[in-house]
Amino acid sequence: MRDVKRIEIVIDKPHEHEVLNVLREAGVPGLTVMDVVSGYGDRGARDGGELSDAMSNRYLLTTCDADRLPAIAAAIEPLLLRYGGLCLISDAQLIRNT
Amino acid sequence: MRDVKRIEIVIDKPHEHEVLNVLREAGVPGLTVMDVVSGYGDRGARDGGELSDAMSNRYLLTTCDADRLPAIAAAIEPLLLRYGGLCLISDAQLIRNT
Amino acid sequence: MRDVKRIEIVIDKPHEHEVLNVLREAGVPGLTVMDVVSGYGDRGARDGGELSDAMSNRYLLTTCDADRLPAIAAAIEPLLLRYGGLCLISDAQLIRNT
Amino acid sequence: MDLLLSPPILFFFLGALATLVRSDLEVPKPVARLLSLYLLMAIGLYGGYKLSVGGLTGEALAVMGVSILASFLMPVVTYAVLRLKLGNDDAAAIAAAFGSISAVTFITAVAFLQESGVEYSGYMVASMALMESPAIISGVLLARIAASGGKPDAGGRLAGIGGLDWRELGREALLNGAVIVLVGSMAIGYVTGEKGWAAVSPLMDEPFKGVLCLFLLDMGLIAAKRLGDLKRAGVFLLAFGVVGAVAQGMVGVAVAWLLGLDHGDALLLAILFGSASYIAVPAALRLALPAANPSLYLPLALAVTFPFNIIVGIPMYNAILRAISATPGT
Amino acid sequence: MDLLLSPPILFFFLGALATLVRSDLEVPKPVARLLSLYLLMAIGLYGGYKLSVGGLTGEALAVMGVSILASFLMPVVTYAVLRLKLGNDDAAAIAAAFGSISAVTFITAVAFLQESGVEYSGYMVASMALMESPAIISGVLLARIAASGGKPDAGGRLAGIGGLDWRELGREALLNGAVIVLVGSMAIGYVTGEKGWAAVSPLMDEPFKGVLCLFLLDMGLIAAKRLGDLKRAGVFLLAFGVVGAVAQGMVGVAVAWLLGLDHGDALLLAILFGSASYIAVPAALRLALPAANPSLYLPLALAVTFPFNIIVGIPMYNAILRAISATPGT
Amino acid sequence: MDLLLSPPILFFFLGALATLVRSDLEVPKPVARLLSLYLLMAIGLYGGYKLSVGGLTGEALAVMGVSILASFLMPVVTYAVLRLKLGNDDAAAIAAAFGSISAVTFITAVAFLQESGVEYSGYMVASMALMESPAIISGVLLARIAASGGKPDAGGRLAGIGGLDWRELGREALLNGAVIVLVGSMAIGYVTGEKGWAAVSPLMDEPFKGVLCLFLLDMGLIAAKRLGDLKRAGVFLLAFGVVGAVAQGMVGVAVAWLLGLDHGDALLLAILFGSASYIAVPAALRLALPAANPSLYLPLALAVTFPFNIIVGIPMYNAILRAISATPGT
Ligand SMILES: Nc1ncnc2c1ncn2[C@@H]1O[C@H](COP(=O)(O)O)[C@@H](O)[C@H]1O
Ligand SMILES: Nc1ncnc2c1ncn2[C@@H]1O[C@H](COP(=O)(O)O)[C@@H](O)[C@H]1O
Ligand SMILES: Nc1ncnc2c1ncn2[C@@H]1O[C@H](COP(=O)(O)O)[C@@H](O)[C@H]1O
Ligand code: NA
Ligand code: NA
Ligand code: NA
Repeated sequence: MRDVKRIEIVIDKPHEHEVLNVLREAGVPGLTVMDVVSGYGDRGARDGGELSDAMSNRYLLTTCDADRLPAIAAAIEPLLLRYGGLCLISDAQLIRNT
Repeated sequence: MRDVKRIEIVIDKPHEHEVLNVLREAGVPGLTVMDVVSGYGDRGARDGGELSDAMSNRYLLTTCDADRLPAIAAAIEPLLLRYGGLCLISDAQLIRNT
Repeated sequence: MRDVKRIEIVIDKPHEHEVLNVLREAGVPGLTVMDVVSGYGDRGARDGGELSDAMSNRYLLTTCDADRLPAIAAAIEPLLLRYGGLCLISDAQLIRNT
Repeated sequence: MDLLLSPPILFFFLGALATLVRSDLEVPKPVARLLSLYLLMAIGLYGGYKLSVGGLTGEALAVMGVSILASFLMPVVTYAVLRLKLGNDDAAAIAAAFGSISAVTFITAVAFLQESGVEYSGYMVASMALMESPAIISGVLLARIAASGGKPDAGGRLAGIGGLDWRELGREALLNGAVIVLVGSMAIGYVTGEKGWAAVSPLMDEPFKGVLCLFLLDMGLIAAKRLGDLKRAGVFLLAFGVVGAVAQGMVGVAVAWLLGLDHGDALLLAILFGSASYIAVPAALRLALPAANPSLYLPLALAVTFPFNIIVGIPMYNAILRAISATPGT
Repeated sequence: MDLLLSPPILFFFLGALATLVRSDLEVPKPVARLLSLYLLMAIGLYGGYKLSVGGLTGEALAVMGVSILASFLMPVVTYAVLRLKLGNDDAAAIAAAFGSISAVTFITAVAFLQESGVEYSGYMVASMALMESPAIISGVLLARIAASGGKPDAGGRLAGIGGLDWRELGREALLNGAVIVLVGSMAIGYVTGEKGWAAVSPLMDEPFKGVLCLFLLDMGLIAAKRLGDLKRAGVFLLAFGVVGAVAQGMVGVAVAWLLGLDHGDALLLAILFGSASYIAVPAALRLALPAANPSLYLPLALAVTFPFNIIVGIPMYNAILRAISATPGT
Repeated sequence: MDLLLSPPILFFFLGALATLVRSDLEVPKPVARLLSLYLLMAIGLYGGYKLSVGGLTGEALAVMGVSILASFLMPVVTYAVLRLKLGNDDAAAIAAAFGSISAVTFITAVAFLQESGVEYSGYMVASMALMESPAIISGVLLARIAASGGKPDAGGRLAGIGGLDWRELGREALLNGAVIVLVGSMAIGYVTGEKGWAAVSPLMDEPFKGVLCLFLLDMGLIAAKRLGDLKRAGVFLLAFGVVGAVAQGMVGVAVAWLLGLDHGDALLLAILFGSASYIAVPAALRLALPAANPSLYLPLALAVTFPFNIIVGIPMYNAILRAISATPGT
C-alpha cells in the first residue's frame, strides 16, 4: 500500500478529450472514465446525453503521487476555469500490481 | 484549492427524487448522478433496473463546506433510516471555476 | 456517523466475479457496482465492452471497519497482482440505517 | 403443447438455462427497456385500433367495468389469505401485485391466440390497461386500514385513510411509465384508427412475435436470477404464487362464462385475473408502500407466477375454456 | 388537422404529457441514440437512392446551392436581430442553430407528405445534409468578427478571423456524428442505388413511421423537461423561437416559389429554412463557441421551435403553399 | 466488386472513416450488444429452420464433424508457427482465436450469397456454431502442455493437463453468451421448423441486411479504434493476420472440394476456416488464458483479419471456388 492522491473530475463531455490529453501529458499512471446520468452546478442542469453530448458530463478518476499533484492541478485548473466542471482531490492508499 | 466535504450517497432509485430535493434545499452547490449496475446491502441484492426501477440504485456525488455538513447529514439521515442506502462522507479539496 | 474505510476497485469485468466472491467472503457489509466507459493503465486501454466483456472494466465500491482492512486488502491483493486493476482505500464516515 | 414449442416460450427457457449454467449472456438494461416499451406500445396501438373498429359496445363496457372491479376487490380476499402468514405491508403488496396484471403474460397469451388463429377483442387490451392501477390503490388502502387497527380516525373518516395523500397515491398508481405508455398508445390507436394502424403496423405488428422472443429471452435470464430470492420466501408463498394465481384465474374463467365471452376474450380475461405484475406495480409500490419488502413480491410474481402462467397457465385455461364451451347446454 | 392526428405527433404529445405529470417514463439514452441513428440512416439512404434515380439535374443543383447559401447567410440577419437583446456569443450561437436544420422536423414533414401521398425529390435530403454545417461556420465567424470590433488584424486579414483554426472549425462543423451518418448514408444510397435500397428497405423504409413514433415519444419527454430552462430565456427569445423561425420558413417559401419547386419539395424547403438544430449544431457549438450558453440555444430550438414546427409549422406552410399554387397566374 | 458496393460493407468503411477523422460518432454499447444478439439469433434461427427442412444428411454430419476437427486441430499448426516469434500464452491465444470463427464475417458472407442468389445449407450454420468452442479448448491445452515442458505429470497423465479444471474450461468454452445464443437459437429454429420461422421471420429475416448495415457501421468505428494497438503487434503478427487467415481459408477450400460441397457451402466453409473470433473467444480467453495479452489477439482478429475477410477474403474465395468448379474434370 502506497499513499497517493485521488483525483476525480466532472467535465462536460465535449471537453473530455482535452482533459484526458492534459492528464496524459501530466503523466498520470492510469485513468478510469464513467458515465454521468445527470447533474447540476453553477452553469445549470446537465442531462444524460440523450440527443447529443452537448449538455452531458463525464466522470474521470485518476491518481498521482503527492509531489506530482501541484503540476497536475495547475494543468487542470485552466480547463475548469474555461469550461466549468469540478475537480476533487483526496488522500488515498493504493494497492496495485506494480 | 479549498477544503470541502465530499458526500456520496447510494439510494434506491424510486427515492432518488426525495434525496435530490433534500440536498437541493440544504443548498449543496452542485451534484452529479451516476448509474448503479448492481449492489447489495442489508436489504438484499439490487439489480440494474432491467424491468423497472423498483429494485435499482442511484449513486449521487456532492460536496459541501465543512460547516454545512451537520445540517446536510441531519437532512439525509432520516431518508436513509426509512429507505436504506448508504452515505459516505470524506475530506477533499476542491478545484472549481468559482 | 461512524469511521470506516472506503474501498474502491477497478477490475477487468471477466474477473469481477472473483473479486466479488473474495469481498463477500471477507465479509464486507455491502457493495455497489458501476459501469466503466473506458480506461487505461499499465496493461493498455480498456473499452466499454461494445463487442464483449473481454476488454472492459468494472468499478466496485465497498466499505469496511478499519480493523478489517488488513484482511480485506490481503484478500484482494493477489487478484490485482494476477489480473491488474486498481484498489484505492481512503478514510470516510458512514451514515447508515444500522 | 403448441405453446410450449413456440419460439417465444423456448427463448424464455433458453434465457433461464443461460442463467442457471452461469453463462455470461446478458441483455443490457436499455435494450430490455426498449423491448418492453415496444411491446406496450404495440399491444396498446393494436388494442386501440381494434376498439376503434369494434366500438364501445355494451359487452366491452361490461368487461371493462368488471375488470376494474376485480382489480380493486380481488386484493381484499388475497390479502386476507396472505395475512395468515405474512406481515401487514407484505400481504398488502403481494395482494396488489396479484390483483394487477402482467402485460407480458397477456402479450404471450395474445401470441398464443394468434398462432391458434383465434380472434380477440380490442376491449381486452383496454381491460388490461384498466386493471393495472386499481389493485395498487386497493393494496395501499388495505395496509393503511389494517395498520390503524380499523378504528375510525379523528376526522371520523374510514379508518387509517385519514392522513392519506390521495393525490400522491393516484399519481403513483396511475402515472407509472408502463401505465402511461399503454393507455396513451391505446388512445392513439383509437383516435388514428385504420389509417394510423396501417402507418405503424410494419413496426408494431409484423415483427411483434420476433421482439417477444428477444424479450422473453431476457425475462428468462432475469427470472432465473431471482430464483435465489425465493429461498427466503418459504413454501407458503411459493404455493401462493401458483395456487393463488390459479384461483384468481378461475375467477376470470367464471366471469368470462357469466358474461358469455368468446373463447379468445375469455382466455385473456383468465390470464389477466391470474397474472401478477412485476413491472408496473413494484415500481409504484416502492413509493406507495415503502415498508413492504420488494424481495418478496417481485420475485414471486416474476420467477413463480409468470413462468407458471406462460408454461402451464395459458394452455390450461385454454383447455378448461374449451371443455366448458363443449359442454352441452352452455 | 390530419398531421395533428397522426401517430408520431400524438406520441410527441404523450411524451410531453408524461413529463408534465411527472411520470417516471423514460427512454434510455442508448435507445434514443439508436433511434436517431436509424432515422438519419434511413432518410439518408432513401435520399441517396432517390438521387441516384432522379439524377443531379439543374434544379437539384440549384436547390442545393441555394440551401448552402441560405444556411451560411441567414445567420447574418438573425444574428443582427438577436444582438438587440443578447450578448455576442449567444446571438451567434442561436443564429447558427436557426440557420442550420432539424433533421427530425424534416423527417416529420416527410412522413406528413407520405401520408398525403405527395412526392418529394431526393435532392431535398441532400439539401438538408448540406445545410447542417455552413450555419455553424457562419455563426463562429460572426462571433469572431464582432468580438474583434471589426478591425482588421495584424496580418491585414478580415477582422477577428486571424487566429482562427480553420482546420479545427471545419472538423467541428463537418465531422459531427450526425453529419457523417447523414452524408455517408446518402452517399451509400446513391452508390448502391435500386439494388441497395431493395436490400435495406425492409428495415429502413417500412418500419420508418413506427420508429418515428418511438423517437417522438422521447422527444416529447425531453423537450418538456427543457421547458424549465426557458424561464430564464425571456419573452424576446421565446418570441424569436416562433417568429424568427416563421420568418426564415417564409424565406424558404419564397425561394421555393422563385425556383418553381413542386409542392412536396417546397414544403420541405420551408421546413429546412424554418427549423433549428438541437442535435448536431449544439454538439458542435460546445467546441466551436464554448462561451455561448447552451442553456439558451438548445432549449429554444428543442422546446419552442421544434414543437411549433411539427404542430403548427408543417400544416401552416402546407396551407400557404397550396394557396400560392392555387393563385391564378403562378 | 459487387460485395464492395453493397450497403453493409460501405457502412463498415463509413464507420472506419468516422473514427479516422476523429468524428464523435458512436454507437452506444447496449445498441452494439443488441445488434450482435439479433444477428446471432437471426442466423441461428434460420440455420435451425433450414436444418429442419434439409434434415441431418450424411453430408451435413460429415461437414459438421470436419468443422469440429478443424477448429480443434488448426490451432496446433498455427500455434507452432506463432511460437517462432511469440511467447507461449500469446501464441496459444492467437491460435485459438483463428481456429474459432467470426460470426459476423460468416453473416456478411451469407448476405453476399443472398445478393448473388446462391443457396447454402442449414448445416453450415451448425458448423459455425460447432467451431466456436473447440479451438478455445485446444489453445488452452497447447499452452498448458508447452508450459509443463511436455513432461508427463505426477499422475502419469498427459503433460500439463494434470491440474486442469476441465469443468471450468468446458464452461468457459461452451457457455459463453454468444455460443449459447447461437446454439440455442439453432435448436429453437430446428424444433419449431416452418411454423416457427414464419412467426419470427418478419423480424429475423427481412430486416436482416439493414441491421447488418448498422452493426458493420459500429464494427468500422470499433475496428479503426483498435488500429493503434497494432503498432505494438509488429510486422510478423500483422502478416499472420492476413497470411495465416488465408492459409486456413485455403484449407477450407480444399476440404470443401474434397467433400464436394456446393458453391455456397464451400464459400462459407472457407470463411469459417479463414476467419478469427473477436467476440466469443476473447471473452472466454480472459478467463481460460489470463496470462495471454488481449491487446494482441483481439485487435489482430478485429482490425486486421475481419476487414481483410469482408473486403478481400469473401470475393477472393468466391473467385477461387468458381475457378475450381469451372476446371474440367472436377
Ligand atoms: N459540488 C458539486 N458536487 C458534485 N458535482 C458537481 C458539483 N459541482 C458541479 N458538479 C458537477 O459538475 C458539472 C458542471 O458543473 P458547473 O460547471 O458548476 O455547472 C455539474 O453538472 C455536476 O455534474
Ligand atoms: N491510476 C489510476 N487511476 C485510475 N484508474 C486506474 C489507474 N490505474 C489503473 N486504473 C484503472 O484500472 C484498469 C486496469 O489497470 P491496469 O491493470 O494498470 O491496466 C485501467 O483500465 C483503469 O480503468
Ligand atoms: N458498505 C457498502 N459499501 C458500498 N455500497 C453499499 C454498502 N452498503 C450498502 N451499499 C449500497 O447501498 C444499497 C442499499 O443498501 P442497503 O439499504 O443496506 O440494502 C446497496 O444495494 C448497495 O448498492
Ligand atoms: Na391479476
Ligand atoms: Na433553419
Ligand atoms: Na477460423
